[in-house]
Amino acid sequence: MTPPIIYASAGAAVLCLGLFGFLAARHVLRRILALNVMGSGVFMMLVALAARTDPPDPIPHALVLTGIVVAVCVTALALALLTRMCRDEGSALLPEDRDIE
Amino acid sequence: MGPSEWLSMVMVSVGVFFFIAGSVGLIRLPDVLTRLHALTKADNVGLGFIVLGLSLQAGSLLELMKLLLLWPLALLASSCACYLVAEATLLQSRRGPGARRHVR
Amino acid sequence: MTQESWMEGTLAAPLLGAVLALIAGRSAASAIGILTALVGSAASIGLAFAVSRGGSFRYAVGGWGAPLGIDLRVDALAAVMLAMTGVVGLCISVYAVGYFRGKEAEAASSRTNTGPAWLFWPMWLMLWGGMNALYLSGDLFNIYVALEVVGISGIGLIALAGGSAIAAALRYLLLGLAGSLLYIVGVELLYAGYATLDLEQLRQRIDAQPSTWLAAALMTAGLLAKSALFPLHFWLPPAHGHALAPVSAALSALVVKTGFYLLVRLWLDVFAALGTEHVTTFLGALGAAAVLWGGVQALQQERLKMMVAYSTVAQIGYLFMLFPLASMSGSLTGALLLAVSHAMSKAALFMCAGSVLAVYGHDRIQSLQGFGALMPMTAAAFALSSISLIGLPPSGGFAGKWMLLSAALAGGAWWWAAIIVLGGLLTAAYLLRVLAFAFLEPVVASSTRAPRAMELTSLILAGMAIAMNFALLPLHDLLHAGGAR
Amino acid sequence: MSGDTLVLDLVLAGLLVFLAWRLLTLSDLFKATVLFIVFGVLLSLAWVRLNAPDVALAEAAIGAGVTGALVLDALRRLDARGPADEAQPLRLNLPRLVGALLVMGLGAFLLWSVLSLPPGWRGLSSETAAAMPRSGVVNPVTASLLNFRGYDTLLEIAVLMLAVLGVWTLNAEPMPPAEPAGPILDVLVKALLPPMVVVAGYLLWAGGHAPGGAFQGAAVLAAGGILLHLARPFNVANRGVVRLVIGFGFAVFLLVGLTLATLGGRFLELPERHAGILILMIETAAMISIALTFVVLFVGNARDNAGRDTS
Repeated sequence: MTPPIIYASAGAAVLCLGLFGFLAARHVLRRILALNVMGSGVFMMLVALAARTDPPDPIPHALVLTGIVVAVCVTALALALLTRMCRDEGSALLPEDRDIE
Repeated sequence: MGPSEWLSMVMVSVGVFFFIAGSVGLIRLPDVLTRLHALTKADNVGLGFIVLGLSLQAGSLLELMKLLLLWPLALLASSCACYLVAEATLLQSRRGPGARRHVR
Repeated sequence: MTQESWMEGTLAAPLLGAVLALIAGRSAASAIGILTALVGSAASIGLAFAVSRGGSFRYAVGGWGAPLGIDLRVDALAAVMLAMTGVVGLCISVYAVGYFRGKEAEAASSRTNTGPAWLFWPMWLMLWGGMNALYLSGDLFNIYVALEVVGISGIGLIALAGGSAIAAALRYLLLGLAGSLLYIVGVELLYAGYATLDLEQLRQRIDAQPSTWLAAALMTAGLLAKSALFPLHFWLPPAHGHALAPVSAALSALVVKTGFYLLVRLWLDVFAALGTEHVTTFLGALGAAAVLWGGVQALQQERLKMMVAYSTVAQIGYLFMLFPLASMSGSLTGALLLAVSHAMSKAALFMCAGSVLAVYGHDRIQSLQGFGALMPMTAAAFALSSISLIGLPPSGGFAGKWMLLSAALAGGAWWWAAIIVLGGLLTAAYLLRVLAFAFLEPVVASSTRAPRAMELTSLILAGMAIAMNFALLPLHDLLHAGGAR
Repeated sequence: MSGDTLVLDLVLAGLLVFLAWRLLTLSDLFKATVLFIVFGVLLSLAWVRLNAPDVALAEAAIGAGVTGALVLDALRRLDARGPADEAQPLRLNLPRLVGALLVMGLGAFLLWSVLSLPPGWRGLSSETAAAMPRSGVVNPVTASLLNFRGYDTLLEIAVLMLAVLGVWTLNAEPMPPAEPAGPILDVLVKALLPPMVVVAGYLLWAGGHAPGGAFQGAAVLAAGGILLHLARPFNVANRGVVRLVIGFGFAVFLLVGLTLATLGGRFLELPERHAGILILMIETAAMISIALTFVVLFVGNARDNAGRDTS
């Protein structure tokens, strides 16, 4: 058990939790959180991979930095869409989820 | 270990004690205001001790100054945050219970 | 001009135009947009000629070269997609000028809840730039970033319409983001296995390990969601159907091709050594299901734009028929010809729908009786693009389907051929239904007129879709010269 | 690796998985959001443990900080309108069960492929080390971001610009500014803003040889801007100056790349002698644009205040 293995395994678990959360949740905000969690899992696996050499491989670090910035952009846009939808239609669920239950 | 390292260990341990006390308070105390009290009082004292303890081990003047800068900044931020959280709690309690709704 | 400078122009023109349009703001955005569209499409056509003369080439951005840096690769496949984007993009830009002029007059008279219309220009040019970057890229992670540029600008463009487009954009965003993350997991597994992100190096190093298969599966799932192949198509009709007309045209004609293009790159090139027969059959089967399902759904739509959007679901399915037939000669030419003529005719159809909407204020098919008499140019454009979509001769759609059909029959795969024919019949059914209404009496009157620029560009595009019939041989030559593989 | 740090790693990794699980299953979305921010902070500790200090800085500032602020702000506005919570999130039913089984299969497969990685994997570390002397900087991550893979970063800045355009599209109507907060925040702003600007400048400059860079600096600068907005609300409408600053970083980056291409090199090919100064120039322009971008992403949302839901 070395740190890269530990964090890569945790990353895989976090990724799967996020993916399941995205598939199962209905509130759009929770889906956005779930996708962010899933992204964190992906990045954990990638950085853990880079840590297998010493000094670490910098390319995955650069990729993850890019990924983090892209993720925050997408999240900001998603939240703006969500609040606008909620303002216009009074619900934070996508139309197909609203009448279930 | 020399005396300064012993002193440093003691100070850090005291700091950790205060942090633990603050965390216990956060979990055990009944409402927001008392929890805030536990967090800001105990944790700030704890952080002070830890910074003092670590500054005894600082390798250079620059490192020492960085460490000593930490405490006032954290104090400033946590006191302001404490004030804001307390104010928000007060406003919400005036608005009455059930301000947060469970609607879908 | 060298091949390299044509490529640099193709890559940089839309990006530069986008940021200039953003800085210039409302007053100059559309002028910058048109100028950029002219330069960008000229560069991409120039690039296609350069590739047909000089063959394919690689370009090391930043001068480092793979695997450390990012390599672009320009071959015939990329050149065709770039030229398609250039030509259709130019027409969409011209159409948009007329469209937003009408829109602004409308917004001035009534307070509507839509965004500032000029934001269309920076977002559209950035979308164009993102697509060009994607087609040029030879690097897995760079493709991801380009996909995000395309996705986010597409979402912003959909949101311009306001109203029910917001929920559609949100659904598209969530699904697109999940798709990108799955794609990244795949990229990561490949990097872990082969220590490179470059497509060409990956193709040489690839071997059939379980983690490679997992990577391939995850990337494919992500890209299928993005390219809206059945059964992951459900986000497409609301998103494309509710967007503003030029946006719908850009998304339906151009953006859906990006996922298809990447899957072709991956499965017919990078992963070819894995022994991919089952996968290509599976992709073809999904395509066949999309052709039938999209066609049946399109038949049942009451709104013109929704019908055209469902037609996109079906037409994407046709493109995926390429995968099981890829080993037959001529199938790639056929699928590309189909992709290009679909881009032209689908853009024209959405433009027609936009013109109809501008004149009638709605797009319910039942109440559009006799629009052919009122707007003959639009009706002609609709008819011409229908001919190409259905696949009647002479048209680009006909030539493309013919190539695919003969590839299927040559390989003895009569069931693929049957789907191609059946899908054509379905297409004919839903398009002719609208055309029948167009020429019925009595004519439903309307006092407004569509701007001439809008009607004319849709007619030009539809005409080009027909003319693509004669592009078969040049395209074939280009694919040979430029070594698509 | 000694035993005590192994325990630390195990605890940290376990906590991350636990937090991810809790934040997805808590019925109160506010608590879930707070856990999400805690998750981000712990994640940046994990990056430190994995020898990735650049990523740790970015995660703390952007992943936990900016994203957390955005989500909390969105939650506040959803709450004012009603539907913010889910009574029973992720309760298992048949489709969800099938999904869970599929995802677990994927997880097992991923775990297996992690564990079966061959030892002695080097990635691109030797290629990077060989190229470092020609990159113009000493920090290999900065070299990757702005030189080896600078083209990725150019497109990434385009994504940032597009997010601003999207937010402007969505908040098309003019909004009343938020009510100003109490005097305490004012004091905080006066005390913190100058050191924040200094820290941002330091991070930018340090990026060449130590962890840091344009994105981390921009996040600190943006945090200052958001703090200022909370104390003294202001609007960032899409006026000419704002648009110029937003587009500035991308324009400088692109024009540098194109100029180098016309001077005989390739697109974005930084000549070895001037690479350092060019990178600093690009990063400075990018930092200013990115900082304002983050502020607009937050403020563009925050203008839409509780006062509106009477309409």
